[in-house]
This record gives sequence, structure tokens and C-alpha cells, in this order.
Amino acid sequence: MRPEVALPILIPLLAGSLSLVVWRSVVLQRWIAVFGTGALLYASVWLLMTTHREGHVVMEMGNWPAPFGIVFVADLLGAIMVVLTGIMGFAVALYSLATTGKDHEKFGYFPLMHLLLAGVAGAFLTGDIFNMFVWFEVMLIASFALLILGGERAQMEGAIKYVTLNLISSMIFLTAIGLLYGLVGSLNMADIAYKLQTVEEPGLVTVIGMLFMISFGVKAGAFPLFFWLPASYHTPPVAVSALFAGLLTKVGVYALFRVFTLIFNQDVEFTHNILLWGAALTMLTGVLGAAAQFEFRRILSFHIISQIGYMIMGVALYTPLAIVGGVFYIMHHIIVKTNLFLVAGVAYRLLGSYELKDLGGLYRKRPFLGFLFLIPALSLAGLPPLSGFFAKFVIIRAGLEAEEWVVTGIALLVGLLTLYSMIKIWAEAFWKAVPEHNQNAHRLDSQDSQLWLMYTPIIGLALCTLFIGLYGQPIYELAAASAEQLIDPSQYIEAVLGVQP
Amino acid sequence: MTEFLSTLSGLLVGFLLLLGAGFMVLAAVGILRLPDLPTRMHASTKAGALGASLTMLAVAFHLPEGAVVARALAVIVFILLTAPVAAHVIGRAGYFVGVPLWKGTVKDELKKHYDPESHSLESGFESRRSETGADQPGR
Amino acid sequence: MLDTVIVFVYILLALALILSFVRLAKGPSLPDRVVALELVASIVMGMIAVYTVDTGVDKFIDVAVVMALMAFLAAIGFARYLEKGGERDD
Amino acid sequence: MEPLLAIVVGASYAAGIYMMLRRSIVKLVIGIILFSNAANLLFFTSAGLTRGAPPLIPEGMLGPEGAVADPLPQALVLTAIVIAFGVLAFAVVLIHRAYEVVKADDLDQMKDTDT
Amino acid sequence: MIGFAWNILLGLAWVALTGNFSGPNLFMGLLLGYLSLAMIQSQLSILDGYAQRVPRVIGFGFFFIGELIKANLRVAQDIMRPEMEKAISPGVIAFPLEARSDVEITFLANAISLTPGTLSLDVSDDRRVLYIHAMYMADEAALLEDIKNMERRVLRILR
Amino acid sequence: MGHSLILQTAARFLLPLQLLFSIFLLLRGHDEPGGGFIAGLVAAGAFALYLFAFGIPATKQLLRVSPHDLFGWGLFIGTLAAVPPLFMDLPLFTALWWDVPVPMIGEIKLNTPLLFDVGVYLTVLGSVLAIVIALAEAED
Amino acid sequence: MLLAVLSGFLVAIAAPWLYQSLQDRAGWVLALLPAALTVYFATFLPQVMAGEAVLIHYDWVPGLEINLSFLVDGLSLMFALLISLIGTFIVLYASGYLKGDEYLPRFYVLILSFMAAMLGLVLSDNLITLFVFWELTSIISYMLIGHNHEDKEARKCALQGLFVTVGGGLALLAGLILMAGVAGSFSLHEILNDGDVLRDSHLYVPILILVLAGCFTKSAQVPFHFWLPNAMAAPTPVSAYLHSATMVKAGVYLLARLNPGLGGTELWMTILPIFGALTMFTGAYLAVRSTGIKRVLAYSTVMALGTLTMLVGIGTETAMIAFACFLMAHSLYKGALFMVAGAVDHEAGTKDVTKLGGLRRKMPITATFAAIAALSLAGIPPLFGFVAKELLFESVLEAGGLAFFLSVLAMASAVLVIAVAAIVAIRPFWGQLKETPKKPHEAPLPMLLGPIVLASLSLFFGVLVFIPDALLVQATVLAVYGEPVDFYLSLWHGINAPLMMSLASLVLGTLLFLNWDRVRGAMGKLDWLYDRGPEAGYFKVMEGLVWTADWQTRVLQNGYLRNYIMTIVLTTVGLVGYALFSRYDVSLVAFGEIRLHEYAVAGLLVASALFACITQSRLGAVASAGVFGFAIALIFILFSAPDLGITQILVETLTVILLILVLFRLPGFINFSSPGARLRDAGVALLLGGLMTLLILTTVEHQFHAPISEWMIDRSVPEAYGRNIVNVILVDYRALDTLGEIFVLGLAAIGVYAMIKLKAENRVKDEKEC
Ligand code: NA
Ligand code: NA
Repeated sequence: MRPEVALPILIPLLAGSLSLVVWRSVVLQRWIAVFGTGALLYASVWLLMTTHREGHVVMEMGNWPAPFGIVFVADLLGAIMVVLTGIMGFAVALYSLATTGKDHEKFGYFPLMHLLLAGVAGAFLTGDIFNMFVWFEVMLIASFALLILGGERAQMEGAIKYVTLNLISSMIFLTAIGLLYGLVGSLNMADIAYKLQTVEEPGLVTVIGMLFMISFGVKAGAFPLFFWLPASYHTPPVAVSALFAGLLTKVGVYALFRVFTLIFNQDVEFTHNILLWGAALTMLTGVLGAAAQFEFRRILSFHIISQIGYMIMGVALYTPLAIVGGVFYIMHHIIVKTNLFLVAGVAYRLLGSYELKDLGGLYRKRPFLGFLFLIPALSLAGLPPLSGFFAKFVIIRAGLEAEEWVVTGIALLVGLLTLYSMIKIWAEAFWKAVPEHNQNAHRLDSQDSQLWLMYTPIIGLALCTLFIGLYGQPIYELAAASAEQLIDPSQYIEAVLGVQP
Repeated sequence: MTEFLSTLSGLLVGFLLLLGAGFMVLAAVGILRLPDLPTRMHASTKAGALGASLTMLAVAFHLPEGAVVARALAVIVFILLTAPVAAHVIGRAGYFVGVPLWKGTVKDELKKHYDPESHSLESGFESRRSETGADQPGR
Repeated sequence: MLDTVIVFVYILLALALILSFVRLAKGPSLPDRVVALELVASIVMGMIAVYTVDTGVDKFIDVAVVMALMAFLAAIGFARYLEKGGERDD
Repeated sequence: MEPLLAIVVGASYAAGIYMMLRRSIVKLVIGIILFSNAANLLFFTSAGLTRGAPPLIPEGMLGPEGAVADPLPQALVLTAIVIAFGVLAFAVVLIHRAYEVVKADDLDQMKDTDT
Repeated sequence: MIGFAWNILLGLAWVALTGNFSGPNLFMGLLLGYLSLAMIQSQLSILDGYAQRVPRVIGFGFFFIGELIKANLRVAQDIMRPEMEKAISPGVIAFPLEARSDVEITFLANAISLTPGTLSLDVSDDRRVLYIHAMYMADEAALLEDIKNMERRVLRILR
Repeated sequence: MGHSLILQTAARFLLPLQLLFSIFLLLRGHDEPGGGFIAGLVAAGAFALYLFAFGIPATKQLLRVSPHDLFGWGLFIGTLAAVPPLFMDLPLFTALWWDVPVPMIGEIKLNTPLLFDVGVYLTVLGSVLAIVIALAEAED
Repeated sequence: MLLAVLSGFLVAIAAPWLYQSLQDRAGWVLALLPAALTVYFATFLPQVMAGEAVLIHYDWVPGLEINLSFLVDGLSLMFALLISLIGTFIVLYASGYLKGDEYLPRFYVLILSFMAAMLGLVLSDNLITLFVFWELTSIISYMLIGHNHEDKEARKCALQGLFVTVGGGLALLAGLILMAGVAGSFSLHEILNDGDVLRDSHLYVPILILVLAGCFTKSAQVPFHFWLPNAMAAPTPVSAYLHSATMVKAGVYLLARLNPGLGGTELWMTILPIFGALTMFTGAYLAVRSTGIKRVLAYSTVMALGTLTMLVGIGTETAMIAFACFLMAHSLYKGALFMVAGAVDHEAGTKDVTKLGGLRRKMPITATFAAIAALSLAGIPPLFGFVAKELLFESVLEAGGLAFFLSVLAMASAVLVIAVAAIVAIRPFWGQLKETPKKPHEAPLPMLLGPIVLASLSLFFGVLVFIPDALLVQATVLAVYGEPVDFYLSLWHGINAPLMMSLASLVLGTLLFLNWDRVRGAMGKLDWLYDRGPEAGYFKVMEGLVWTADWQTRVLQNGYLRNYIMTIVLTTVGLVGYALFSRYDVSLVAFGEIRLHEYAVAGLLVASALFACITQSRLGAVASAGVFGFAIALIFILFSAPDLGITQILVETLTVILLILVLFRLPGFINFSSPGARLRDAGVALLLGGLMTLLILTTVEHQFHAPISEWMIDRSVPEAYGRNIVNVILVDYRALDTLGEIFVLGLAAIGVYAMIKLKAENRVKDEKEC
């Protein structure tokens, strides 16, 4: 029995509920935030090491054998995702210490953060499709609550769209699970996959697969289902945006990866081709959306969408190399996108605005911040030798090898347009002189004792980006091993059910 | 003997069910046909409660085990506890917010004692009571 | 014999349900609708009773117990709304 | 019975979505209620329906007498109902607050964050 | 005393609901009933004299059920009549209360509501008058007498 | 609401009954229809009734603890109920059953599923109450 | 080797600290690095001269076949030497030129990184590593061009350069990946060993086009030439470096490098010479057309790049020799000239040649070495530029079918270049001393060192032409041509056609220079063409991009929730419906046994749902939703789910209470939509409803496997000690679901509480402030 597969949910759940028990004391909550997310990070690394060493790690909850109880399964993809969750959680927790308003802390910011992490980790680790739905909901409602903390008009407007569209997605998810259970009589994903290997009506399975695709597509922010994301992601406090940006959409992507490698692999010509075109349009519409924006966080929000396209392209191409690329891309993107939001937060703290027209002078006064921005920004654009380059390289190579010329061409073009947006931010916020109308310009010269708390996670994440870029082999090996597990689901099935499919 | 009893119980159960369902229909027809809110409530509260109680009684006779009978009786008690309270609360609210009474209403002794501004409801005996100082409108 | 009665009772209750719903739809005022809703709850309890007799499964009574004790809360809520000055809605 | 319920469920989905497509935020709430109930009912239906055999085991027995309804979808739907209730509670209050902040019931006036 | 009675009643309700008539379960029921009541204790200041009332309670029960069925039948008759509107003569009357305590008034008002033809609307702020909506005002004196009768019975079991 | 004497008195009697009923539902849920969730909803409904009858301050006073504490502890207990088996090298949530002798009553079967259900109960009660009270307060 | 390549980056990191402690002397210390690198690379000369190629390999990401493998042969060594040699002087030069500039430390960081990136680019044997360095040069040059970043123009120019080169770079990446795919290796020397594999591949054309797109943009070939002169926004040391030895030559380097693999085909031998020649001429023409000294030089660089491309394309032995010589010559004189130009600008305060004159009296050393470098540019013997020019003429004359076309353009360009040389080296220094914004005097030593050494080398290599020949040209030609070529460089080839052409160009060029001001005026009449040229195209593309982006965002992300919902619903209906009808034979099923009261309940469900939709009364809708809930509860009860029935009733009751509490402050139902919109929405809603109905109808027909719950039922009492199986599932079999579920409730409560209370607190705060 391996406890580490359960710890990534147990720790944040305990930390979250404990924070609620001590809800009157903000100080205690802050300590719990740091230690809780730190412990989560520790546990997730432990899990990844075990998974790497021993293959799939399975825990049958309640000691009920699979497929009857709920199982938690960590394959490499799951473990990687959990590690990323841990990193994000810890980084954002530190960052929050400096940036979270008193009101927010008093009204449940920290418990919400823990429980968001718990939902995310749960979704990554569960081997049960309905349980995944439950974790999705935990994560979503935590994100709802985080989104509205503060209660400003923009937040409310954004939240209505966020809540409604995600609700529709959840209901479609639930519908799909219901129909699937009606057909297969099981909820355990490995069991479902096992039982679906021979069915008399594979077409029906594909139909249900499409429902999952729509639902996860909404969560992931894929075209044409992404509307909730640009409407809301830029409205909450930046630490929250950062957490959302890094993790939430990736849960949808993860789910697509999971079910479209494990379960719905009977009719790849049909399903994955739809995914592929969805991916292409997602990349394109997202990046064009960003090009139209002049607000730091909005640009970043639209870029989430376009980057999601690359990840989906990974699973859509459905070749070993493409899946390596997809996994690699996820790893890289979570870190980079979160970091960009964190940098945006520093810019906001210094200059009091996210509007590019109000920003400026950062390169002159804060060159180090400029450097810290460039690492994730150029990485996002896929410039070498940063993490994003390798991610993009693998995807592009897989696309070319699969002879998907148009989609690959779009992927390349989108890289250029991404660079365009990042450079726009750079030129406006960093290079341009600080505009005269900005009332906060003096803050550029003054000292801020809390700034180091904001810089610490940014530096940490930037180091991760550099590490992946400069020392990509271990990360590649990890992604490759993970892709190998994904492309051959029999390992997963055997690990969970103990049968040889 | 047992056969006779079971037939008898069957008859009783059937009768109670029919009676209960009949009262339900009665209540439904009542709220549909009666002319204003309070009169409709006469139908729904009583006939509805009675109908539900009778059908529950039928259950108690049909499955004469301690646990079932106890629960069926509990349902009846609970209905009798809650139905009039609900009726009172709705009737009062309906009256006070001015849901119009039927034009055929022959008498309204409440109207003159109710002040919609302060929501105070007088008894008409206040003049005598005020000497004792017990008059506390809108407690 | 009882079976026939039960079918007939079902029909009666179904009829009652529909009639009550007509009142709910017609209103005209909110209290009228609430009265209809209350009655629907009562009829549902009746349905449960008949169904219990029909199937002989006593566990369904538990639903009726909960309904009897809790369903009137909705009416209380509506009444409170009205008395607080909410619209009468007709 | 399943085909009849299939139609009912379809109608509920339709009603829910129709209400969600209104501009009035109050109608949105009603739409959400109908929609989530429809999904729960679909789940319940698609697992297959059984009359009069609840998944309960009589006292003193090791298993139910005869076939009983599938308990698993029931448990799942129960969970889904609760989750839907939680989300609904949140959504309802959100809409209430949005109305207070925007001072309009019209969703068309809530598009500032997008463009 | 009523508190104790209510406690016992709750204990018995527990036993009935659980369907387990064993001693420990009764104890459990009493304990839980006590705990529930402890919660609300401060709100209930009730009289004693519980034991004598039991027969009266049973009597009231029969009286009540009789009234219930009798009057329901009348309403049934009227509702089904095609020219229903001629048969009914509704109105609101003020009924001067003899009942004083919260429990008495409430019990009475609910009993009135449950018997067909009458519906308690509200109690005046000084608790001296109960306003009642009645279905048949043709003979107001007889109506008031019926209600009075009901009040007497109620007070007999409560006092 | 303009306080209704009838509603208030009824609420005083109904509240204990409903609470008792909710505990009944909680304890027997493992065997008959019921369970922590349903029980929690019934209890929350009971307090909601009280709130409608007596208003917010009286309800808060009656509750004594904040609904926040209720659901906070509920979640904490619910989560903790899953943990003990970890220390026995068993998976999370493995049900553990202990027979505990209690004087006068006999043996009581303590078990982690029940503890878990208690957590559910408290959470449901606390959350629903927190929502209802917050909304009612916003109304005024 | 790895250290040598990466040392630039490492030292760059240390540069700011070095600067802090050394201040002005930092330049001298930092220049030691490129100097040392020059020496280091020189140690490879013996091997390379012997015709060897040195291969050094380090693993990087072996899994992706991306490795730090370096190939030192004639071509890469020539580049490496030029880069580090010129780099040495650039660092020194910058220390003088940017003295006192607040960004000098950052500048050192960038310029050293740039040098490292360039070295990596030319030395890489791995295609992807090459590409990594390739992109690094683009981005670092962006940072360098935008040195004066508070100036809007500078930012714009920097972006232009970046966008064009990175855009081409992405095409290049695709080309390289395809190439590697065809060749089965990412290693240059392996690919080039068997070029026929590439040339015979069906992907040859796409590969060629993609690679050329990368090289042409980077090397500013027509029609991408416009970014390069704009890159003059950079400080002069950058221009000198970028435009002499380094970045712009990266494209040419790659063309030459790939020649053995991709070259030799008809396509290659057509595209490259034509584009190269056009670029050559355009560059020369525009150089003469300009007056800013840096601009003139920049366009002459364009001309040189065109020439080099053309030579690679011609592909003959002579052309390759010409390529090697021209490359070397150009690097030397262009580096020198740019530094001179910078010195003039720095000292006199203007770049405009028309406003300069007679500076030789104030800046004699500068003037001397400017003249030497310019002579080499003009191709006058005995400078090394002459050797290159002769070979150039010889190459175009033997260029087969294109010979005439190329010769004409080469001749015309040569004429123009001679004028250019005069413009930059004679015009500012000779004639009358003109008034300039600053009082001119000789540049400081660090700024002089570069021109002196580079110009001297131009002379030295010209006179002693066997030295460069033996040292590098032979080896370079070997690398570019792919096989050994037997030749000797010499100044004197006898009286032949190239010499005649040289003479003619000299005469004509001199004439042109003398009439420069008039010619320029005439050229101005062609400016309308310029306005419609590729640069205008670039701006059109950028505008189009922004417009498309705006338009798309307005259409898609339009802010209307209902449009979003409708899009999602229609996508669902479309995709799922399509899958259903294309993947499965839909057939209707029998209704089975339905009891009368079940019809009634179903009817009630539908009726209450519909009524909730159509009623004008919102509380009526709430009540109707209540009936809907009760009806669902009845369904649950009728189909054996008592727990669900209880839950549904309780939840429904509480939902109604919640709604009532909330609706209190909300307005009544308002009909905003037109009847048409309502009809449309109803249609969409019915589509979704119909889809769901169909889905249930089709799936209830099938049950592939027995449900797992049978196992649960069997163990409920014996192992989980519970008789209510649903509850056993909830608290035991699937307790984790329930745990998640209660967290959802708790979270909802926190959210609701925060929404309501945070507002209240704000209000209190506001009131206090008032
Ligand atoms: Na993201
Ligand atoms: Na099925």
C-alpha cells in the first residue's frame, strides 16, 4: 500500500478544512497555506519518484477492489500533473502572502486555494470517471468562489459567464457518464476501457466519446467552447488568475488526454481528427484574440487558449511522439503561464494598472523584472533554448511526421503571433517610458518590503523554465515514458484490474 | 379466519385509499373552482391533509407491522402539525398583502383592525387594555 | 380487487395532480400558487402511500415522513417573502 | 418506461437551455435548475428503471429478496443532486449580487469584461 | 411539565420511528429528546398537569376526527355543486379568545384551521382576538358557538 | 415577517421534533433510507423554520456555534474519518469497526463510516445554514 | 569547445558585476574573451587547412536527437574566426562609443550573448541546435536594435527585424525537421554526406522553400530586405557587428552550409541566383539613394548578402571561391566602415553624409583607415576586395543560362558600389570642413582599434593573398562545394573580361559619385515604387493582422452569454448528432409497459418545465420549478429510489427557499427578446432536447456488460455491515465521492458568504470614508 498516491488530495483537503476550522485566525491560515502547499509539493514529488521507479501506483479506496470501489491511479502523466499542481500551489501560496488583501483572507481565500488544489489533484489521480466529475466540481466551485472574492462588477460579470458555461459543461459530463454507465455498467476507467475493447456497437461508444470531448473541451478552453475563459480570467486578483491560468484549463486537457488515450481509441480516424481541427482552430482563434488585446492579463488569458491548442494537438495526432509533445507542452506551459501572471502582478503592484497604455519604464527601473518576464514570455512564444521551444518542437515534428501540413503550419504561425503578443507587452510595459499620466510612477523607485515574497516564486518558476530548456533530457525522458504509458493503455488496465487485456 | 381478516383488511385498505384519493381530488377541484384564496385554502388544507392521512392509514392497515404503523402514524401526526401552520401563514400573508377577497364575501371584521403601514393588528379591545399598560403593538 | 382499486386510486391522484397544477399555473396571485404547491405535496404523499400498498414495500413511507415534516417549509418561505414586501406577482 | 422518460428528459433539457438563453438573469436561474435536474434524471434513466424494488436488504438477511434496482446510479445521482444544489446556491447568490452591482437584470448589459 | 411530557413523547417517537422497542433504545430516544429540548428550553415555559389530560386528549382526538370528516363531506358536496357560488357565504370574523398562553392559542388556531369551514388567519397583537375566515357565514351565531365549543375542549386538555 | 404567534409556537415544538428526526435519519441511514446528507438537510430545514419564525439573531443565539464552525468541523471530521486506516497500512477510507461497551446501553458499534456520515451531517447542516443566514441577512 | 561556445553567455552573466567594479575599464577586460576565442579557434587552423573536419559532440537532449555537436571545417572556422575577431574590436569599440550610457552593462550582456549565439550557430552540427542559436541571434538582436527603447521608432524597427527573422525562422524549423526526417538524421555532416537523398525526396521542394524562407529573411534578401536598414536604429557597435560578420550572414552561412545537400538542382540554381542578384542590385541602388552614412552602409550590406546568395546559387567552383573571398573581404571592410561611420557620428553628431565634409583634418587616422576599407569595398587592387570582385565577375560570366542577366546586374551593382565607397570614405573626410552639431576630433583608442586592424587586414590579405587562401579559403570552398577544388588565389589574372568589367565599373562609379547629388534627385522620382514595396507590404500585413484579430474577437468573444451558450449547444448537437447518425444506425424503440399514473407524472414534469419557461410570473416559475422537483421525486420513488426521493424533496424545498430569499431584491421577469429570437432559441433548445432523447433511446437499448453494482449488493451486509446499499455506497464503497460532494457544499457556502459579507464590509468601509 502506497500512501503517496492519496496524499496529494489528503493534504490539501486537510489543510483546507483545517483552515476553515481556524477561520477566525488569518495568521494561522497563512501558516497552514505555506506548510500545506509545501507538504503537497513534497508528497507529489514523492509520488512522481515512486511512479517513475515502479510504474503505476494504485490505491483502492476503502480497500474495495477495482473496479468496484474508487481507485486512485498515478501513472506518469498523473504524477507529473500532480507535481505541477504542487509547484503551482506552493508558488502561489507564497505569492499570495504578499498580495492577498485582508478582506480576501478573512473570507476564505486560503481554504479556497487548498481545496482548488485538492480538486485539481483529485482529478489528476482518480481512476474513476464519476469521481473525476466530483473533483471537477470541487475544483470548479472553489474557482467560482475565488473568482468573485472582492465582488467587483467585472468579477460578477465574468463569473456569471464562467459559472454558467462551466455548469453546462459539467452537466454534459454528467450526461456522458450516465450514458456510459448505462452501456458498460462500470465507472472505473480501466474497467470501461477493458470492457469496451469488444462491443457490438462501437459507434455508440464514439458518440458518447463526443460528449466527453465537448465537456472537456469547454473546461480546457478549446474552440469554439472557450468563451468563459477570456470573459473571466482577468478579473480576480492576480494570484488567483495565475493559479487558474496554470492549472484549471489543464485539467480539461488532462481529461482529454486520459479518456482519448485510454477509453475512446476505437475510432481514432473520426474522434482524433475532430480533435485535431479543434486544436488548430483553438490555437488560431486564441492567438488572434490575444493580438486584439491591450491589457496584460487579457493577452495572457487569450494565450491560454491558443496554447491549449498545442496540447490538444498532441493527443489528437495520437502518435507516440505527439503525445510526448503534448505532455511536454503541458509541463512547460503550466509553469510559464502562471509565471507570466505573477509578473503581471508585480507590474500591477509597481504601476497600479494592467492596461498596457498605463504601463512603462519597467525595463529601465527594474531590469531584473524584465529578465524574469522575458524567460516565460519567450518560452511561451517557443523561442529556444527555453522550455517552450522543445515543447513546440516536438509537437511540430510530430505534426510534420504525421504529414498534417495545414495544422502544423498553423501551429508554426501561431508561434510567431504569440511572439508578437509577448513582444507587445515587452515593448509597451517594459521598454516604453512610463507614461506621464501614471500616478504611481514613483513606486518604481521606492522600496517595497513585500516584493521579495512576490519575486521568490517568480524566480523559482523561471528557474524551472530554464531548467527544462537547458537540461531537457530528463524532462523529455519523463514525457516519453509517460507517452509510452498513454499510447499503450494495457499497462494502465493491468495495473488497475490486474488482468492482461 | 385469517383469510377473512385479510379480506376485511383488503376491503378496508381499498376503502381508505379510495376515500383518501377522493378527498385529494376534492381538494384539487376545490382550489380550482372556489372563488378566492381563503376559500381555496379551506379545500386544500383540510381535504389535502385528510386525504393524505387516510391513504397513510390505509398503508398502516395494509402492512400491520410495528415499524410501518408507527411511521404511517408519524406521517399523519406530522401532517396535522404542519398543515394548519402553513395554511395560517399563507392565509395571513395573502390577506395582509391584499390578495382580494371574493366579491361574495359577506363580512370582514379584520380589515378595520389592520394597519398596513405598521402591520399592527388590533383586537378592538385596546381602549380598555391601554389602562393596564399591556398594549404592545408589534411586539 | 385491491389491484383494481389501486389503479383507480392512481388515476384519481393523477387527476388531482393535474388539477392542482392548473391552479398553480393560473394563479392569479402568488398565494394561490403556493396553495397549489402545498396540495401537490400532499398528493405526492398520497401517491407514495398508494405505491406502498401497491408494491408492498414499506420503505417508501420514509419519503412521506420527510415530506410531511419538511415540505411545508416552502410555503413558509413564500409567506415570509410576501410579508417582507415581495411582489404578489399577479 | 425509459422511452417516455427519454422524451421527458429531452423536454427538460430543452426547457432548461431555452431559459438559459434568455437575457434576463432571473430566467437564467430557472434554466440552471431545470437543466441540472434534467441531467440527473437522464443519469437515473439511462441506467435502467426498476419498479418497486428499492436496493435495501431486509433485516437479518445477507442480500435482498429478488432483484433490486441498481443502487449505484442512485448513489451517483444523489451525489450529483447535492453538487448541483451547491452550485445552484452559489449561482443564485452570484446572480443576486450581479444584479446589485450592475443594477440591471439584462445580461446584455454584462459584456464589459469581454470586449 | 409539558417539557417532560414532550420529552417522553419525543422518546416514544424515537422508539416508534426506529421500530426498536428495546430499553436501551428508549433510553437513547429520551436522551436525544432531552438534548433536542435542551436546545429550545429557554423558549418554552409550560404548565404542568400532564397526567390527567391523557383521556381528554383521546376524547379530543375522536371529536376532532369526527368534525374533520363531517365537515369535509359538506365541503365536498358544495364544491361539486354546479352553482357552488350560491352555496357558500364566506367572511372573516373576530373570535374573542379565552385561551391565553402561546400554546393554547396556537393549538386552538390550528385545530380551527384543520376543521373544514374555518381557517385561522391571525391573532391580534394583544392576543385577545383570533380572526377566522369562515366558509359558511349564513348562521354566524352557530358558527361562533362551534368554535367556542372547540376552544373549551382544547382548553380542557391543555389546562 | 411580522412575527406570527402561531408560527412561532409551532416552530418551538417542531424544531426539537425535526432535530430528533434528523438524528434518527443519520443513525439509521446505513440500514434504511436516510444518511448524513438527508439528515443534515432536515436539520438545516428545522433551523430555517426557526429563522423564519423568530428572525436571525434569535436563531444565531439558539445555534450558539457559527455555521462556519459547523461545516468547518464537518469537513475536517469527514476528512479525518478517512485517515486512520493509513496508519494500519490500509488504503484511505477503509472502514474500521469497533465494538465499544457503553454502560446501561450495551455495545455500540463505532465505525469510521458513521464518523464520516457525522462529518457529512455537520457539513450539510453548516453549509446550508450559512447560506440561508447570509441570504436572510442580506435581505434586511 | 562547449565552453568556448557558451563562454559568451557565461561571461555575459558576469558582465554587470564586472562593470560595477571596473567601470570604464570593463570593456578591455571583456574584450579579452573574444580575443581569447580568436586564438582558440585559430588553433584549429592546422587541422582544417589539412582538409579535416573536426567533430565534437556533447549530449543535450539525446532523446530528441538534439545534441550539442560542433563541426569545425573551413566554413564554420572562417565564420568563427571572423565573429570572435570582429567581436573583440566591437566590445572595445562599444566601451568607447557607449561610455556613460546607463545601459552599457546590459549592452555588454547582450553583445557577448550575441557573439556566443553566433558562434553556436556557425559551429553547430546538429540542425536543431543550429536553429536554437539561430533564434537566439534573432531575439538578442531585437534587444540590441531596441537599445534606445524609449524611442517609439526604435521599438518599431526592432519589432520589424524580429518579426521577419523569426517568421522565417519558423519556416526554417519546419524545413529542418522535414530535412532531418528525409535524411534520417539531425546531424549536418551525416545529412550532407549523402545529399542525393534530399534531392531525390518528394519533399525536396517544400524543404527547399522552407529553408530558403528562413535564410532569405535572415539575410535580408529581396523582398525581405527592408528590415535590415531599419535595424540601424541600433547603436553603431551593434550595426557594425550585426551587419559585418554576423547575424545577417547567418542566412548566407546556412545556404552555403546546405549547398552540398540541397544545392546543385535546377531549382536551387535558379532561385538563388535570381533572388541574390536582385537583392544585390536593389541593395546597391538603395545605398546610393540614401544619405545617412549608416543607411548607405546598411544597403551596401544588403548588396553583399545578395551577392553571396547569388554565388552560392551559381554553385560553380569559381563561384564558391568567389563566395569564400567575398565573405571574408566583406566582413573585414564592412566592420571597419561601420565603426568609422559610428566614430564620425559620435564625434560630429550627425550621420547625414550631405552635412559632412573635410573631417580628415580633425580625424586623420579615421580618415585613413576609412579610405583603405572603402577601397576594398570598391574592389580596387591591391585590396582583398579586388580579389573577391574579380572572382565575382568571373562567376557570373560562367553562370550558364543566367549569365547575361547576372552579369548585367553585377556590373550595375559594382558601379553603384564604387559610388557607395566614395560616399562613405571620401565625402565626409575630404573637401570643405562643414559645420557639424558637435565639435569633431579624433575618436578615442578603443574606437580606433577596430577600423585600424580590420582595414589593415583587408590590405594585408590583398597583398599577400596566398595567406588567406591557404589559411581558410581552400577549406571553406571544400566545405561549401562538398569536394576538394584545385585553385590558387591571385591578384593578377591577366587581362580578361572580369578585369575589363572592373575597370569599366571603376570609371562609371567615379562618374556616378561626382554626380551623386543629381543622380539622387533623379532616383527620388522612383520613390512611389518604394512606397508600394515590400516594407509597405509588411505594414499592410501587420495592420491586417490587427484588424483580423479585432474582428475575430468582436465576433467570437462578443460578450453575450446567450451567444456563447448557443455556440456550445450547437457544437454539441452538431458533433454528437453527426457522430450518432454517421457511426450508428438509429432506430426507434418500443415504449414498453407504461402505467397510467406514470404518464401523468411524466406529463406533470413536462408541463411544469414548460410553464416555468412561459410564465410571466417569476414566483410562479419558482413554484412551478417546485412542482418539477416534486415530480422528479415521484419518478425516483416510482422507480425504487427512496433515498433519492427524500433527497430530491429536501433539496427542492431548500432550493425554493433560496430562490425566494434571493428573488426578493431581484426584478420581475422582463421579456427582452423579440419573438423571432425566442423562436430561434426554442429551436436551439429543441435540438438539444431531441439529441438527449435520442441518446437515451439508443443507449437504453444496449447493455454491454452487467453492472458492477451486483458485486456491491452481495457484499453490502456481510462486508460493509449496511442494509441500505445506497448509503453503503455513499459512505463506504464510494466515500470519496461523498467527501468531494460535501466539500462542494462547504465551498458553496464560503462563496456565498464571501459574496454577501464582503460587500457588506465594503459598504461599512465606504460609509466610514464618507
Ligand atoms: Na493556462
Ligand atoms: Na443501457
